[in-house]
Amino acid sequence: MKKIKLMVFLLMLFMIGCSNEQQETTIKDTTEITLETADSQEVITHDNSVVKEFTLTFRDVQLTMHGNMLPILEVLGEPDFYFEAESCAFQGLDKTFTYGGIEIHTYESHGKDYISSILFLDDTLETNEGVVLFGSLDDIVKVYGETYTEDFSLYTFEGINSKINFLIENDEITSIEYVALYVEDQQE
Amino acid sequence: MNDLIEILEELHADVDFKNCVTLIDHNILDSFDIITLVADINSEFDVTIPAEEIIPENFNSAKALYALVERLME
Amino acid sequence: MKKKIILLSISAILLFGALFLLEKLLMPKHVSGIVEGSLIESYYNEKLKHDILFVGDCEVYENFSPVTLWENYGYTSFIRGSAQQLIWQSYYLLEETFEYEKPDVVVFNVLAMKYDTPQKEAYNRMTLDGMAFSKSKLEAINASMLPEEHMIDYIFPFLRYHSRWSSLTKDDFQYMFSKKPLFHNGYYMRVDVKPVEYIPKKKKLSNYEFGEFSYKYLEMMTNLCKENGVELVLIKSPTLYPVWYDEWDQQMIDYAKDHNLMYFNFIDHIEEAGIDFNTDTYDAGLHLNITGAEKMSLYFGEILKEQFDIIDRRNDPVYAEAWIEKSTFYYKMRDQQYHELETYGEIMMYGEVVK
Amino acid sequence: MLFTSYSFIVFIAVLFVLYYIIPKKYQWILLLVASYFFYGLMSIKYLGYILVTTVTTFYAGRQLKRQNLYQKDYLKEHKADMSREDKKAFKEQIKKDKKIYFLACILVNFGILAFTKYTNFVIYNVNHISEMFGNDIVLSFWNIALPMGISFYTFKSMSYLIDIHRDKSQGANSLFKFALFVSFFPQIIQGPISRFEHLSKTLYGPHTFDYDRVAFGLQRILWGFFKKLVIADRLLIAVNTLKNSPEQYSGGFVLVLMLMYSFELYADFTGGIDIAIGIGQVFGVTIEENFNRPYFAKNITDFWRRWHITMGAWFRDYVFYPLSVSKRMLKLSKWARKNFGDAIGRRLPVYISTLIVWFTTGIWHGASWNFIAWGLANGIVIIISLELKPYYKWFHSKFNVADKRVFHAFQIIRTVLLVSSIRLFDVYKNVPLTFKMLGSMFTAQNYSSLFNGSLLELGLAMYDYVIVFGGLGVLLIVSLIQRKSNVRLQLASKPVHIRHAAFLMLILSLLVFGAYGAGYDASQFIYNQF
Repeated sequence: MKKIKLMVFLLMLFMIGCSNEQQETTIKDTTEITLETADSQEVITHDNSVVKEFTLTFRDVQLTMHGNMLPILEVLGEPDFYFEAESCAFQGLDKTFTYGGIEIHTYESHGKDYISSILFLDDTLETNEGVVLFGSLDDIVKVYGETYTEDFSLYTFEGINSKINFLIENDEITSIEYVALYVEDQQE
Repeated sequence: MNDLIEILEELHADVDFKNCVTLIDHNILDSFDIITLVADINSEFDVTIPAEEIIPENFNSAKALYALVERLME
Repeated sequence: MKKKIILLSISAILLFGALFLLEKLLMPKHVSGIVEGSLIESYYNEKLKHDILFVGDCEVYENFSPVTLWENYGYTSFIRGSAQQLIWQSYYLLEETFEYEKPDVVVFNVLAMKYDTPQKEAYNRMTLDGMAFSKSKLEAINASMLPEEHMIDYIFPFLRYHSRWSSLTKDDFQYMFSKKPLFHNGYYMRVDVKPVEYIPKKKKLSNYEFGEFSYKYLEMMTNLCKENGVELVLIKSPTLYPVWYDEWDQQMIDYAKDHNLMYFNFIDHIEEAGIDFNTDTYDAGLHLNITGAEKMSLYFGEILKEQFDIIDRRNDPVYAEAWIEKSTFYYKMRDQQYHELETYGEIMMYGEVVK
Repeated sequence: MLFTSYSFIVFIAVLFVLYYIIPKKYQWILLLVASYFFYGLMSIKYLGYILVTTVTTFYAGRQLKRQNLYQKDYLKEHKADMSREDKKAFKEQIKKDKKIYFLACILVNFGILAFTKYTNFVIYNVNHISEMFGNDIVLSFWNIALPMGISFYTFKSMSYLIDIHRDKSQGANSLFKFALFVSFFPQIIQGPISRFEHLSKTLYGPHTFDYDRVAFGLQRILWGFFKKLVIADRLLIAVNTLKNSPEQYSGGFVLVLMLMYSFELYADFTGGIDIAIGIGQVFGVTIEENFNRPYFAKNITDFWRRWHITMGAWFRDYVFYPLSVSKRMLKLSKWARKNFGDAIGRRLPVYISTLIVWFTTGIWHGASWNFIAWGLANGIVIIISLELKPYYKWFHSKFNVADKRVFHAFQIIRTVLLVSSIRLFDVYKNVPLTFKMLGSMFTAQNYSSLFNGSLLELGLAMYDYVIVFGGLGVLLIVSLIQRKSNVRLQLASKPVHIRHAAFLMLILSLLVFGAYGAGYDASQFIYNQF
């Protein structure tokens, strides 16, 4: 009798337990939680703040920060312009691929190229959230909210592994850039 | 005393409880046996052995255990 | 007890002996591949005085050729530069160099002004590991460390490189205690050519003002030279990338004016110097190759000649002899590189020259 | 300040010198200062928490002690003129008086623990349940600093209190001495969970410098660092890769992960304890052993007698027994015997207590479902193994293998696999995923792919594996020797040059092969990012 109740109770535990996926959220913390250091628990306090990634859909291709460039190249084909900056003392190549309207910058890690930043060149395209060059700060706040940090006239929204920068000169967005966070190589 | 030995032998038929004095030290009685034991004693002698009395010294031998029971009875 | 102490000290000696050898073995040698790592230490083999001292990043050690300066003007010069050498590193290198000698002119390339904070451990290492132990070195380390770095890792590089045991090569054993010559008074020679095709458009910045640290160290550098009666010359090398913004240029012009220093932005003198970015760069406009560097040195030599009266030491037998040796090595390496370029289409073994 | 950090080594070195030059009667005060420095360095906020626990526990304990003494004296005096009933009544009265302080203190301290550790967990579940009912009111999490090691020092303090309450301990005679017991820095982050009666014997000195003892201590520390840096931190790289992309590494890789994690955890945890105990020795303080070659356990019950011993003991003495022999439980068992017969009647107390204990053990390890699942899984397995006992008996009566080496080996491997697989709850930190991965181990057909070099893409190269296996080999040999006697005593009996050579080798291999420094952070960075 009691035993059965107990089993039901257990079952319940598991069922509730089943609805907790989002413990693996933050990729940032490399801290380890193991069975002995019971209290490093701190690390996986269930984070429900919806931190998003900033990605750009360009010619039906998803461009994600830290994303591998190879498959993207296959779809987009030869860039209009191509430039590789052999960083001082050759710490991997930083490549720049220019396609009508955007400039995709990559960094090299373990022989593969990953996207480090995307720069808008003109107002022929908009961010996935619908902001274009020469728009206004209001446009930005409308879709991205107030959670930006401001450095001089550079407005930045941070995601988990990506951020988006808007530069505003006399009330006009003059630069839009997607940037990957935590890129080791700081070349420009 | 004999009742106690009986109870013990119900747990482990193969142990010589009359003479063994290392029931705990040699893991002959594990914590589960001990609980069962306490329960049996409770129903047999009508004494409840409090948790703080569950220490190796009291459970290492049938003699010690019996002593404990007697102590608690008075 | 006594016996114990003796035993302990013996073991201690053994331990530290072993660690010393291991450190020598495990430290990266930078004699092939990324040779830039051995630029800084190459200075300590120098015996004779230098009248001109270059400090800065790749924009000095790849764009100026001391041998050319010697052959055409009799100026003795040395380049204390390494990859992405930050301004405070340049400052402390200068400070250290002044302990050994006082040149007439110090030339600093201002690109480093754009970095106001430490950038990358790998680059720190390439500059700092080569420095001889000194107070300046400690200060340089302190200024360059990233938050997650430790001073002790620089003082005992073993702690940093211990994991290289798995990737040791023949070089590590061969050059454990001494390295082969790779550079020409700090000049990193490249003869290959890669013309400029396309330069990405200037990305707008939110703030063009150089950081306060950059300025702080530029000030310190200026004062250090004054105190030592050394002329400081600021230059910006003629390269097309990384971008050198006009806003940056203006700041340097102003700084030079305020401190009555000379400042030359050679980007504006590319034609005059006769540099052709179809033939004179080996990486599409970032750095000059040997032809570019030689042109640059000739052009700059003229300027130095006009501005200062630096001794022409070509008639001084001691110097002449030493520099003949240097230039023979210079030409050997050049020919070797051209040879490799013809036979393999690229430079295979940098500095594999029998001296 | 982690054990494996430059600053910690400096800290110990300085402390060591001071400890042996200052007057001996101040040694323990130095330790107290050092402990608070060590703890405060992690976050000054923590000090508040530990102070509350220290003060409340100490004064509650003192009250209980007074009552105990009063009871003794009173009974002695009035031996003659008291009837048994009087005595009983008097004892009852005392019990009542004690209970107030006792409960108050227990509630306060476990309250703090629960608040800091479980508030967000509760909120988290409330949100989920409200979600289930289509509610979209989301409570936001509180930002509570969870003090490092709070579970450990709270448990230490509570065992202190309970032991006094049970009149088993006289407690500390000064607040500061107790404060040192609670905050003693070598064991504050990961135990062992010492008992006051044991630790206090040596904690307060005075201690004169004893070459052999200090040498032994240093050796133990060295050994701990070797386990942590050479084996654990190296394995960790692969463990992270495997567990961070489960979809890519299922089936065979789960088995690999299981084993790797088991050895990583063992090396890391026991290494940490070795360092703690070693430091204790250096300062002349004897800390309880926390492990007894756990991976040689013959069954899971045995395993928990040998792994994290002090924690197991704590739960046994302060939760399991009190629970299972409580009046309620006995009543329940009686009632069950009547209605369901002896079989169930006997089992009921055991099972309920077991499950409750393991539930608490689980949640003690961490405020999340995966740890609860992990705890209950342990409990259930233990119960099952209890149920199977008679069958084992039968089996052994039929086949005489009980003392055969092969059979022992089988038991050992079985136990290791069992605990390792349960630990997957801790690895994936996600209950459903864990079940999925466990299942994939049996369904997946990708075991062959373990040998096509994919193991070399986890962040460890061939030579890393060589080091790991070499290190584990050393560990194995050492524990095999331990079976017979103390390794360091054996070593001490060897000729001096051999001894010194041995330790030189140990130091060098630690320094060269240790997975520390920028070289490794770098690889860590890469492998955790992508």
